[in-house]
This record gives sequence, C-alpha cells and structure tokens, in this order.
Amino acid sequence: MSPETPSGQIAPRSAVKRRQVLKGLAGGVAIFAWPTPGLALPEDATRAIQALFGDRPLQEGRVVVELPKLSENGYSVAMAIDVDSPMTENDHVSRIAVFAEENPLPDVVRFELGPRAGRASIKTRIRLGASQRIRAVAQMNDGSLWTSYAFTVVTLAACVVQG
Amino acid sequence: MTNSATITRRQFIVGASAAGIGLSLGVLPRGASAAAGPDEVNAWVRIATDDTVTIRIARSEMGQGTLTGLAQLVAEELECDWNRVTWEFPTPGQNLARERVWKDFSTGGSNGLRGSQQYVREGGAAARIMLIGAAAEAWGVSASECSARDSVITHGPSGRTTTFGKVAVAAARQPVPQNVTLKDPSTWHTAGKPKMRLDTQDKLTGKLVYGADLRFDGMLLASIMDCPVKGGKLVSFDADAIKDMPGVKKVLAVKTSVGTGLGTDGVAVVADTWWRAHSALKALPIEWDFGPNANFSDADVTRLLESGLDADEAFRGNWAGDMDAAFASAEQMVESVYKCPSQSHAPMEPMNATALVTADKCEVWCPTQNGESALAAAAEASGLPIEKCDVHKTLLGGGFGRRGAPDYVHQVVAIAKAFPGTPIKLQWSREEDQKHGFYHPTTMAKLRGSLDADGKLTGLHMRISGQSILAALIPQALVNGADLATFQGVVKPGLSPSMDQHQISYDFPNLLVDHAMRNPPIRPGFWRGVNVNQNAIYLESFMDELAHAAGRDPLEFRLAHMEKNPKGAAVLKAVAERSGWGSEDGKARGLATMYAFGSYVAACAEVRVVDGKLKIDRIVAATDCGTAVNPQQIQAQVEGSFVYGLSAMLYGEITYKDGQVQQDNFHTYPSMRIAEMPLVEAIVMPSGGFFGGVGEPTIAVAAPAVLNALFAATGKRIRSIPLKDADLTA
Amino acid sequence: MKTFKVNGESVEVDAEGSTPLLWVLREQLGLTGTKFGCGIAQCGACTVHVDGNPVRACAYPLSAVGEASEITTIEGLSEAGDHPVQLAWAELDVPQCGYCQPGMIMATAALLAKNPDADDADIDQQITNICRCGTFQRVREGIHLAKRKMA
Amino acid sequence: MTIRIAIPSQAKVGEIIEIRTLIQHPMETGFRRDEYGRAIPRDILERFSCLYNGEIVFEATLFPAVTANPYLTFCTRATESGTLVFRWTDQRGEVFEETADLEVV
Repeated sequence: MSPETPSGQIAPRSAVKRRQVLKGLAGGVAIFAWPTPGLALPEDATRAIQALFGDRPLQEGRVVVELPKLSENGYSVAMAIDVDSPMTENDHVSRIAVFAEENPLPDVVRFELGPRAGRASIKTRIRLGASQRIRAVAQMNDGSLWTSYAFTVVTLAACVVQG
Repeated sequence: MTNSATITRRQFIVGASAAGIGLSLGVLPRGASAAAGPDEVNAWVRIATDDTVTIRIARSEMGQGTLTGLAQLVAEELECDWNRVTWEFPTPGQNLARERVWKDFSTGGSNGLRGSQQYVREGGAAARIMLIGAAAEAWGVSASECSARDSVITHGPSGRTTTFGKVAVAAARQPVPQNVTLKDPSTWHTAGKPKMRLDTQDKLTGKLVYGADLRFDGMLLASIMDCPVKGGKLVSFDADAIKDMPGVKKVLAVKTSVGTGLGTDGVAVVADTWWRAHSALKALPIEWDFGPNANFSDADVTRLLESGLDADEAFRGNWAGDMDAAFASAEQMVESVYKCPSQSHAPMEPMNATALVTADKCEVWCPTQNGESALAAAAEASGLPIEKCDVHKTLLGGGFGRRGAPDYVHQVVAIAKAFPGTPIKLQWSREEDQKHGFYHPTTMAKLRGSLDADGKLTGLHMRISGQSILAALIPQALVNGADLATFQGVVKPGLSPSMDQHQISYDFPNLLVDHAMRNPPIRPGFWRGVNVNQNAIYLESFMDELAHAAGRDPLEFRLAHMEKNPKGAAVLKAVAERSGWGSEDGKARGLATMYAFGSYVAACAEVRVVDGKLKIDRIVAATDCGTAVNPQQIQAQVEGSFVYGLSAMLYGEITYKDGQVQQDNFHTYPSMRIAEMPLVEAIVMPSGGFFGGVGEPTIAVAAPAVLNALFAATGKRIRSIPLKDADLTA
Repeated sequence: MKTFKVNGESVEVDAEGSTPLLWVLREQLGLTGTKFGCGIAQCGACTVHVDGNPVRACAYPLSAVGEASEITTIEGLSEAGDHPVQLAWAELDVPQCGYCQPGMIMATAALLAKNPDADDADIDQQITNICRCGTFQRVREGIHLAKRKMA
Repeated sequence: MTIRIAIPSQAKVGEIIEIRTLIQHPMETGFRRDEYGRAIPRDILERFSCLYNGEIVFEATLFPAVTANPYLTFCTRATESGTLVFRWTDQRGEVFEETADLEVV
C-alpha cells in the first residue's frame, strides 16, 4: 500500500483499491510454476512470498491449513497449521510463513522452528479483512517449499464490499 | 388451558423436512429438505411426481420480494408452470456441506437479485436441459428436437409430450450441462412480469411463523438488557430480588463479543413465558458501570461534526478541474450547511432468535439477512465446530440492514448454553431494539458553489463531515484510511470498482467532494440506502439552491450537467413530465435524482403547507433498474422505500443523553402513518442490458424532492432533518 | 383461572391479571398471528377485536377481559382466509415483510364493520398502524377494494 | 501485561509437549481511525521466542493480522529438566517475558 500523503488527503492513484485493480491482472501474472490451475495469487501475496522465498518453485502438499469455513467478522479466526515432517535433524521444517490474499497486508505471521519442535503443529488466531484464501508456505531444511491454503468466508463485509 | 397451536419440536422438524406438510405449520423453515434427495434435479430445483416445482432460495426474504423474484428467474429458464412453483430455503450448513453450491446468502445492498441473477438463471437452465435430456433419452430421440414450456416437454416431430414430474428422477442422472445459454430478457414470460408474490397468503391469515412466533415443546423464553451505554459494563445484579416472581427460571450475565468493543455486556432473565421473563427483568436491580461514554450527549456529536466542516484534512471521493480557480473568479458564491442525524432501523419485528444447544450440536432458528453470518455467529458463540451448527432461517419482519448483524445470535446461544437440551427463544423488547441498534451514520455537510455571470455553475465543493461505517465495523476495508462508501451517490467514476454503482449523476467542470471523518461513540451500521440517503439530501438540495440563486429552472439546471448521463437524464425528465413540472397550476414541486446501487432514479414531489404543517400530496418516481424482474414489486418497493425515507425526514432521529439513546419506542421515534402517505406514482422504465438494485435507491430521492418542493411552497430552505421541529409557516 | 371466548371457542387461561392480552394469546393460547411490535399501543401490530372493537392487545391487561368477552384474532377472522379484507389484500399483493399486516387487517375489518362506507378521511383517522415497509398506498387501495367486495 | 502459559509440569525424555501461550496486547493494526478520523498508530508485538535452557526452540514474527491478545500453540521435545523462557518483543523493542519450569523424567 502506498503511504498516505502528509495532508491526509489521498492521492488519486492510491484511491483506487489497488488489490481490486490488480485482481484483474492476476490471471496474467505467473511468477511461479503453479502445479495446478486456480493457484494464481493476488499480486500482493505473490510478491510477499517471492520476497521471502525467492523464485524457488512451490509444491502443493505436506502443509495443512485449517480455518473455519465461515467467520462472522474476521476479527479473530482460529488457524491451525500442520506440516507433514518427521522433524528430525536431517528432515525438518525450518520456516513457515502465512499469507493473506485479501488483507490490507499480505503478511500474517511467520514461524521458525527445527528438530527441537518435535512436531510442526502450530495454532494461533488471525484477522481476516475479507473472504479469502490464507496460504501457508513451509520451507524444509533442504530448501524445498511446500504450500497449501484454506478459504474462509467473512460474512460482515458482504453488504458494501461486494457488488 | 388450550395449547393446540403449540408446535412440538418434533412436529416442527418433521414438518419442515416433509414437502407439503410444512405448509400446515407455516412456510418455514423448509430448509431440512434441501439435502440432496431423489426429486432434486439440481441444487436449485426439486420436482415432485405431481409436478410441484420447489425452487431453492439462498437469499433472505425481508419484505422486498427477493424470494419471488429469484423464483421467477429460475422458473423462467426452467420453463416450468409458475402456478406449481413453491420454494424452500437451504440452510447455510447445507450450503457449506455442499461446497457453497448456493453461494452467497447475504441479503443487502440491493443485491438479492442482481448479485445472483446470473447463476440462479443458469441453475434453472441447467435443470431444464437435464429434464429435456431425460425425456429425449426415454423416447430415443434427440434432445435438440424437444422443447419445454409450462412443465411440459414436447418432442416436436412426433408431438409426444411428458411432464417434468415424470422425468425428474431420471433427469438428476443426466450429465450436468457445462455451458448454458440464457434467454434474452425480451423473450421472458415469467420473469419480467408483474407476478404475485409467493409468500403473501400466509401473511394474511396469521399463519406465517416469523422468528418471534417460533414455539417448541419445553421452550423457555428470555428477555435481555444490554448495558444502556455502549462501552459500559455489567457490574452486578440481584437475582434474589426476582427469583420468586412467577415463572422465573434463571438470571444470567450475558457477555458476547460481536466486534471491537461492540459486544453485549448485559443480563438476561429466562422464564416460562416471555412476558414473565420481561417483567422480571424490568424488576431486576442491576448495577452498571457506564464506562467512558457515561456523559456523552448529542451536543458532543454536533461539536465533533462541526469540527470537520472546515478541517484541513479530508479524504477525497470525487474531484475535477480546478475548484479554487473557479471560486476565485466567481460572480456569485452560494454556501450552505446541512445535517442528518442517526437513525434506527426499527423493523416491525424486534430482534429475536431461538437456539437449542447440546454437548455436540447448536441449532438456531432466526430471522437474518445473512444465514451464513448467523451460522458463523452460532459456531463462534457455542464454541462448536461449524459443521456441528446450523441455522434455520425464518422470514423477516423487516430487515433494512439491521438483521445483517447477528449480535442477537451470539446472545441467544450464550443463554442456551446454560440450558443444554432446552430450546431458548430470546425476544428483544422494542426498547432494547431501539437502544442497541447499528444506526444510520450521522453526518453534516458544507456545500459551496460558484456561479458565473450567466448563472452557470462553475465550481462545487461538497465537504462531508461525519461518521464512517467502515471505520467502526470493518476498519480493514478502509482504503489508506478513507471510507469510500461515505461517497455513495457522489463518487468519482472509476475511483473504485465496487463504488461504480454509486457514481455522481452530474458532470461538473470543477469539483471536490471530500470527507472529514468524525466518529462519535455511536455504533453505525448499514441502514437501507446507506450513505446515499444523506448525500442525496445534501447534493440535491444544494443543486436546488444553486438553481434558484442562478435564477434558473431546477430541472434545466440539472440537465445541463447530465449530458454524459443520458439514463439519469431520462428518469429525471420522466418524472418532470408526468408530474407536470413547469405547468402554471400553482403547485409547489421539487425534484431530485440519483444514481445508486446501479439504478437511475428520480422523484418529483408536490407539497402544500397547511396551518404550518407539511402535506405531501403526490410523488412521481422513476427508476431505471436496467432489467425489471417483477414490475409490480418494483412499484411496491418505490412506494414503500419512500415511507422509510420520509419517516426519517419527518421524524427520525436518535439522540443521546448521558450516553443513552433517548428514543426508545415509537412514541419518541415516530414513523409515518397512512394519513401522511402521499400518492406515489412509480414509473418503472428499465432500459435493458444491466441489473440495477431496487430495494434501496429510491429512498434517497424522496427527502430531497420533498425538501425542494417545500422551498417552492414556502421559500424556506430546510437543511437539517428531521423536520418535526421546523417552523414551516411561510 | 379465567374463562372467555377466543375465535368462537371458550378458553381457560391461568395467568397474572397484569399480563397483556397479546401475551395471553401468543404464549398461553398459541395464537401467534397477533404480533408483538412495540408493547405500548403505538404500532398496532397486535390489533385484535374485543367484542367487535379494535384493541391493541399489547396494552390490554387480562384483568380487563370480561367473562363474557368475545375476542377475535387474525386466525379467527375467517375460516379460510377469505374475509373481504383478506381477499382484497391478496388481490393487491399488499404485504411486504407482512409482520404488521395481521394488525392492519384487523384494524381495517373493524373499521369496515362499523363504517362500510369509510372514506379516505376515515381511513386516515382510524387506521393508525405503523408499517415500516411502507405498504400504506396498497393498504388504502385494499380498504377501498374490500369495501366494494363487502357491498 | 498479563501472560498465560500452559505447559505440562512433567514430561518423559523425548516426549513432544504442547505449549500454549497467551499475552495481553492490543495488537493495534494501524488501520483503525479515531474520533477525528486520524490513524490510530500501529502498536504490535513483532517477535516471539521460546528458549529452552537458553536455546531457541521456536520463534515467530507477528504482523498486524495476528489477533489482539496473541495466542500461540506450538510443540517442543522434552530433552532435559530446566526452564523455558517465553519472550515477546514489541515494535519499540520493549520485551515481555515469562518463564516456566519443566521436569523431565
């Protein structure tokens, strides 16, 4: 998001909801070789993933993101992340990052862990600004990246945000 | 004691799940049958062997005829016999279980039809193709040789016929068509026609079971009182003082969190009847901590709003040219300040919900504008996984935006958790409903306009100062801090895709519309028409002021800025012509126009002032909603929405003293009655090619048209509503 | 225990005398067609007939109901929903949300029973029910249509 | 600052234990507006670390999308008796800490 101008007035360009404009472009953006169709991310989240993990390919799988299918207002949504890993010295998750496709900021939370965790299983509560996919990317100690997402409908925003 | 009308829970559920039987218990909730069954052709359509067609409706019905309109759209593509059509609500739980096959349940923003018309028509068309396919297969002929009409399938070459009911089961096994072609609305015979509503009959006999009317065996009733000051807290209550009152079962604190600091912190009494629960609650000694807003009053609101009228910082929603230059070279400047207060939704049926919570299940029955929102609330309040919860929607005794928020679901589930296995119905009193609303935001506006020597409008500045709904309810939807929704009806084209349905009607050479956000501690919400209402009063009253200052005809003055908006100009001209604008008959007339919720609307009001009292004789209203799905219901919406808008203009205001809402019932929050109802002539003039909203847009033009007519009648410009205290003597 | 007649049938009710008739009808007798709107006799959603007179049941205590009182609710206005007012309402598709309509219909039925020629001024004076959906235009047409049906 | 930690008091060597943490904090997003429409400044916890006898076993970076009063559940393998330190750092660098003892048998 571009910063607010000092006067508090919003500049004409930034007044256009950027993610809505970008949504129209998202179909043509193919930064990663997504293994399945329908995985093209809105630009902001895609960029955030790239900024953190570089250009390495993401593989679908090993990660499970659990969110309720509905949230009334998105103020506090329980999220559970599990990564299928033996969590041994030779084979473990080293980092998990969570991204929101329709929040004002794509970054949600990141975790750094290792064999001492025993199990790559984390629970927390997050805020959702709108109905969207929440994507988790797990980086293994061999550098490979695994990903999955969950979709939650946020019902409160429907009255004005849609249409 | 007769108890014959009591519906036992078992009967209710059995009744609800068996097609036809449900009717004897009222028409709701019929959701239990929406699970896939043998007579389901697809998610939208069920057809019984007797050719009864049941159409699934995902959106709520709160009076706007959404249910009938959606059924018409499905029936049109299905080519079924409209006289055999009935309907049912799938539950939001079923929707989730079937991967949201019915999509969005949200009913608001005048989106019920236009937001789902495409996919419900596709659903109807797909079902028709499958029915024809099944018949063709049975006959061993090509489906392309067959057609359907009025639930009868005909094989053209042979003339053989069958009915939908005979092939429905086989149709369900047909391949699901992937790409369907929809009919051109010009060929419609069921949609687009003034059909009678499907939900009328039971509303005339008292049989319709609203949420407030639900009865279950063993049910207990609850009345609730939330802290009368927002942000305050329940400190204590003396349950012993009322424990011996008749019927009282329990007194309990109810604390919920609906949003940032906006939850309930109150107390409920549960008894064997609501009257006893409510009587005991009124007698209950309660100690509150009114918190930071204990001294908040209406004067604080006014001060806060006034501080924004000339503030340096404001968010921009529309701009063009160089307004300062236009002002600098003005021949004449016009300046006015307007004000609109908070409003309560005040639906006729006060908030209520019924819940049954057990160790592993939470079921809720309630009127709601968004079944999925109510379901999410049930899950969050019960602590159970969403798959263990469900919501059965009733028809709504009015919604107007209020029933989009499921605060009452949180409450009833919190209470029902204390009574596992016992159904609990929570009924709010009218007082509770008035004091704990999500009120229409309050704003002021300062408008300045410059005219040149020829009386041409050269520059316009509209400064809105006031409350943001999004800042209070959905802060993450602000765009760099701006609440773009505050510019509804006056927004710059292209500013945001979601706001393009609310563009300003006029093309001004030099323009600035900006918003100084001011957020008093009043909980705002989406009130029918939302921010279009006050923006229409501000802009359309001021356009009238400018026209008069310029010595020009208000119609001609407006049309001069509508060259790029031919559809807007068309509705404006239509009302002017029908109303006799410009005729020398001595009648005082006023105009207003708006583009909102994707529809072009205009109104012309005729008023008189008799003994200092306003008499609105007639309002001609035109709406171009693109495509008219049910013209007679559109007329009803125009007539009705004017009552809503004019009630606000005449009487409606929510004010505060010591942090508390002062208008706690209809004696202090009056609503229009039949004696004040003007003759409304609605011109429905769909120009085709788009689907605009119907339930809300016309509200906005009612008040400014009347205020402008009032000026024509008296020479008095009323810039602050409600009118009730204004001196109207000429 | 109190005995009176509702919709032609004798009923026995055991409730505090201060209980409004509305809640006796809705909760003791299960007649939920009569609606709760305001509780202070402002909106008219609870209108029933007591001995033929329109009464706002939310502010009419059980103690005021006489042993010989005959009460008619929307459920008892007609056997098959075919009272002329109901027929007129159906023909004009009057209701929107419909919640106020039982009261509106009962008020109209009482008006026309007493004054079959009620004109617009009578309507303005006698029909004071609140409808937030704003069905008044069709209510007025409906009253005139019902008059013609009754004539 | 209220901090709540739920951890088993005793565990077997090699056992994976679940640790639940909760810290009272507004996690002000920076997106909200005050009475006068001004931005309410962002005020969040940015970092969380769990140290087991001095060694970092789990860390988190928090953004405004983490709910007020951040709640975090994670696992660690019980290796030896000792002390676990739970440390949150806010955006100004202020540190909030709590400890818990674990007996490993």
